[in-house]
Amino acid sequence: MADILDEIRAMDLKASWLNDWEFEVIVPKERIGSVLDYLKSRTFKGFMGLSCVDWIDEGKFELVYILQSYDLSLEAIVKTKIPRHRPVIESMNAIWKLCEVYEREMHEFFGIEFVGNPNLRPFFLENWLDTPPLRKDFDTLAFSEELFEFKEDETHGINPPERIE
Amino acid sequence: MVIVEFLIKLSQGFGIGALALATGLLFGGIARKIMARIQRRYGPPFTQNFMDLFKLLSKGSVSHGWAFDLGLVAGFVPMLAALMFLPIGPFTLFPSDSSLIMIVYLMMMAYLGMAMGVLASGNPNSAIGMSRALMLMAGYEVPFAAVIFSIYFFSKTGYLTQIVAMQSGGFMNWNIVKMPLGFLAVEIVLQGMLGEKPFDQAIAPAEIASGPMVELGGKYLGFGMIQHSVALFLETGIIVDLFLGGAPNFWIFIAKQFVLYFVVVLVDAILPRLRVHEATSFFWKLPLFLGILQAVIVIIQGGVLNV
Amino acid sequence: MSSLLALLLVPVTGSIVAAIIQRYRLAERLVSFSTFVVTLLFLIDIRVGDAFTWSLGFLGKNIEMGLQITPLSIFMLYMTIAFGVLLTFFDLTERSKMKSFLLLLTLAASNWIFMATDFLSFFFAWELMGWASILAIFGGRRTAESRHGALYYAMMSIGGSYSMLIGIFLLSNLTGSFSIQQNVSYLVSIMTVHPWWVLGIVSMFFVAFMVKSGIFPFHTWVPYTYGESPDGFVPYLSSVMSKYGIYGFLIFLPLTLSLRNVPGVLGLPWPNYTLVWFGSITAVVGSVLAFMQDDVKKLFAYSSFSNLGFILAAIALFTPIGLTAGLFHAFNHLLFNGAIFITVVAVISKVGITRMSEMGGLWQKMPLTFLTFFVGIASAAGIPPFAGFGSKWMIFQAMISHGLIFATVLLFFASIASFLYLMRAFHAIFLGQLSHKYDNVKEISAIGKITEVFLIGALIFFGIFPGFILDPINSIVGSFGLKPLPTSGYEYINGFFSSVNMVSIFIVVIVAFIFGFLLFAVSAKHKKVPQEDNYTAGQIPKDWNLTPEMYQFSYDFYEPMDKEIAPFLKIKIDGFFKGFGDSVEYLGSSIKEIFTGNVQIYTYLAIGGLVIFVIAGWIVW
Amino acid sequence: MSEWTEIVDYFRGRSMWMLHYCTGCGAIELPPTMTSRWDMERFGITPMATPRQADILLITGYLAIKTLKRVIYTYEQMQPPKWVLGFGSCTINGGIYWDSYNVIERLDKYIPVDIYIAGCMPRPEAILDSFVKLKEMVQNGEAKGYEKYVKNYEWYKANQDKVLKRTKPVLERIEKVTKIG
Repeated sequence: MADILDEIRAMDLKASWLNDWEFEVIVPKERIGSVLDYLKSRTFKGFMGLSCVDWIDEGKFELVYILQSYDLSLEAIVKTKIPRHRPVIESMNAIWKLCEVYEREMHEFFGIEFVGNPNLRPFFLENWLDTPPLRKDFDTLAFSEELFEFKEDETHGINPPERIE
Repeated sequence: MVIVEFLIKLSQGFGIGALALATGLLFGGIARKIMARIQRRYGPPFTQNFMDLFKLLSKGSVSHGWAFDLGLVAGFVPMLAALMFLPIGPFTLFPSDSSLIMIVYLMMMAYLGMAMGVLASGNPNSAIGMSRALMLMAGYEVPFAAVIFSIYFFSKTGYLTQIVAMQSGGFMNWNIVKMPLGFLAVEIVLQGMLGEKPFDQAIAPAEIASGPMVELGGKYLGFGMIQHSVALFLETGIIVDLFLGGAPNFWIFIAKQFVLYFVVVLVDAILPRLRVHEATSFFWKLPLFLGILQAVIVIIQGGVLNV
Repeated sequence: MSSLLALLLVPVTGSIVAAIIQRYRLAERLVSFSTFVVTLLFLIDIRVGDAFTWSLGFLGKNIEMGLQITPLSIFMLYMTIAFGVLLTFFDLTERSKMKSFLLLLTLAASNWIFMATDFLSFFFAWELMGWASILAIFGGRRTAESRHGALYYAMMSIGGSYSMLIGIFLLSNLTGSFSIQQNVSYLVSIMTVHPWWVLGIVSMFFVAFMVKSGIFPFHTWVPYTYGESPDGFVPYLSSVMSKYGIYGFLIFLPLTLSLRNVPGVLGLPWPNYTLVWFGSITAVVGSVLAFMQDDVKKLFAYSSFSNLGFILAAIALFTPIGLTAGLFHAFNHLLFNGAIFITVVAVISKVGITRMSEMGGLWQKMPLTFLTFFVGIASAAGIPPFAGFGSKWMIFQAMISHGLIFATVLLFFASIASFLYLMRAFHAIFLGQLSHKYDNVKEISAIGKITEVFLIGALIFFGIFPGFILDPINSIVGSFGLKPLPTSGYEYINGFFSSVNMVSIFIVVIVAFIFGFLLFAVSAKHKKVPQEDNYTAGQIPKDWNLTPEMYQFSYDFYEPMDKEIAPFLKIKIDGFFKGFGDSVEYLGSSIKEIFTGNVQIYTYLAIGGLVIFVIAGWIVW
Repeated sequence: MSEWTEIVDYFRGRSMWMLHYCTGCGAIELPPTMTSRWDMERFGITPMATPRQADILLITGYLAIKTLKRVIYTYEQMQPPKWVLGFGSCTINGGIYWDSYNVIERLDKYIPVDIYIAGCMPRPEAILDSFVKLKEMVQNGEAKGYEKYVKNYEWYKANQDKVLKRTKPVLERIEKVTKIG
């Protein structure tokens, strides 16, 4: 179990245990494909998901690939950061076909461009023209007030809930 | 004279139709109440089905064209027409025409009309529902035919009035005593004819959005409800005439019908739905076996008719 | 007397004229129509008992040949010619490659069949009819397939003809005569002495009749041939020509009257019982195979021989009610099958395909055709008050009166299954969603409309007044030495167990419909919506890229039933005939090796053949 | 004629068939309402399968823009007389999704709502109470939401189009992002 981490470290990558069943690997953007390929060959065959974190102060998006090894009962969390102003990364759908769907979602909600993904059509949102909604600089309250015309005085005696900060 | 006679028959026919419809609706309401009590609910009032029908006829609806309208009118009208030939208690509107097979085929016209209407709506759910209903029909009509034919052979007549007359004179003369297996087969068949569980594949609400009725609303659904209520009266009425010796008056007739329907409701309350091919093959197994067995017994008893 | 000959000569003349002008389609069709009309006019003159004889010298023998009119033959003649008039009228605007002169030749042959008093002319006419219809099939929509269908039909027909030919020569060897009447009465006389001989000879004939009517197990050619024959010809093929076999059966079925007192099954002689089962199985096989079909012509081909099964089962009983029911159903089948096939042909000519799963919603475009089809299938399903109810109702009564419960239940199942496939065809062709590719489809021409209105009228008229058909049928029943059913007016059908008054049923249905429409009118208003405005579980059709084709469920309509009847479908009778054909081919190729091209061998063969012929001649004559 | 209307309204109130549009968590309150504990069938209210058959449209919970489109389509497929019940705070003011970019705030801007049931979640008693209230309103001829929809169709349509048919961004773009598509 420990040797997988050693092997990764030997590849000149930062890797550390989060707890006794999962570890994280931090990978530069350029090497993400080869690392995921390598992990897949090392029994991490299950692609659990792809998510994104908006580090707005750093100006970066962090893409998080979650992999699972059924043989070792381990979970690998592979993280990579891409610049926020030009979010482009290669698509992983050659490794896992399933990535196509997750990348479609990330594209829709964060505006990340996945090079090589053939299908980046809108997934959940219909007719969306604004900033991708899950970016931190997107003001959902302002959007809501503007589009749905939500006014606190237009409640017909029903008080809206206190604003949850 | 002919006109007076015609008018008398017409008013009697309206009376029979209204009575049958009312009885069918009342049975439906009672069935809902029974079902509610089995499920430990209070349940709707007995008259709920009347209110539902009234509301449906007064509610707006959509039509998909004249074939849709014509089909749905043709869906309940032949049922009412078939009703005119059924001996209800001592009363028969056309005593010389109460041929059983004719009534069965008139009922088929109602199914044909209903099918035409709902299929003209162009919804695949109704097509699926219709295909299921027809497949189920291929299942239950076969044992039903076996029983009808054994009664024909046994009674040596095809008139319902005469079949009823042959059973007069007490319980021991009823066909239920003489042909218990046939009665059992028909009671199972009744479950399928009325589309109650476990044979309610055609109108599975959560699966195919109530099947044939998917595009029906307002008066069209009301027509469907009339068809179902009259069919309920007609089918139970046929079985009462065939097996339970008819009745000396209307109220006993209804009581006998209700006994038959009560069994159906109880079975409906406790069984889940079968898959359609399972239901069809079920009818080809147990009820058909019972029906054929009954037929064989009747033929061995009755010997060969002299032609 | 001359009008009997005219029944043969008029169609032949018409056929020659039509053959000469076959280049001009409309003129050809007009000739064909007028020939049928003229034949019908000649037929009106003809009465039962008319006869005409001549003799033919052959090999030094004088063979009596003749034409005679019996009640049965006049019934069949009217059915054939009257339907032919209707069909050729409809065909005036029909565009398939059908050759009218072949149809007229078929008519001449069929007239001869029904009038023939001797087996030689019967056989000749039978062959003429067979070959003319085979050639007519060649003009199908798809050339290669129609050729295949015609060849299949030809193979089966030839098999049947050989069988019949052997039967004819065996019989004439025994009696020294070709006369049908003499031969049949001879068979009756030896019936009790050598029943197996009689059975053997008669079954030789029955094979030919079963092939022509498509009775199980000789039904396999029917769907191929009907499916590929020209659109204008297929109604005639299925409505009229399939009845010729029934005529053949009725020549020999009186034989069984002498067996009535011999113990059989349930009061029926063994041969009748067996034929009833052949009929019932045909009805079931046809119905069940029909509802798996996607090709509309094939579906109704199955339907057609399924109904022939009903007819055979009824006439095979050879009781008054059985015979009446069978002939009545033959007539009703002519009408409703004609209505169905004519509308199907009309639809095919408009949409250009025969696969039902690609049609749908055509009721909006072809309302009259839709109504005709509706009345046709209602009749086929045996729904009162349309024609078709009475005969099915009588068939069931005839069957039950003999306690044939199993066969009756099978027949009833076939009847229900017919309801299934009729609904499937009805839905797939006319109901459901209308595809945009049929936006330009129009109702058929005025001639087609007239035909359709006439058919609707006929189906309703003969449904309400069955007496008009039951009267001639009763005289046929009487001519066979059976006691006809009692008649009590044109509107009554008297069955064995009960009788029905069709007019009262009709009035009740009409009054009920008036009430229904009144209720429809006084109820709340409805709103007309287009077919796109449909329940889609909240999904918006345009966003969903929903097309009418996607929202039409008609392919594999009875898929769940496949599981139940799959074992039934595994029996391949088709395969048996294919295997038989293969072995015949093998035999043929081994015989071919004799013909090496050496002249001497041909000479020997010729001499040998002559010797065999002469010896055979001594034995026969 | 008015007596006839009263009779019709009386029976309409006694027989209301319901189509429940369950997008949100509110659907969980319906099974107890339907079944033996509270038994709504005793008021003549039965769940139905399609909008064609239904009188009541019960909207249980929040509506995203995508589902709002379906709800409007479903509502328009229903035939008059028809009534809408807004169930839970989400239909009133967005509930806990009040500042969400994709959940509408007030349902009655888009389709006429006859009765709102407040609460998150409303209990089955509240649902039954609303049914009884609706019944009274129908029998008194007060519940005329469907007529209001026809009368003010332009206003409703404008509100719907504002949400459903956006042609330009709602907010100013803060930074240029890769174009979607």
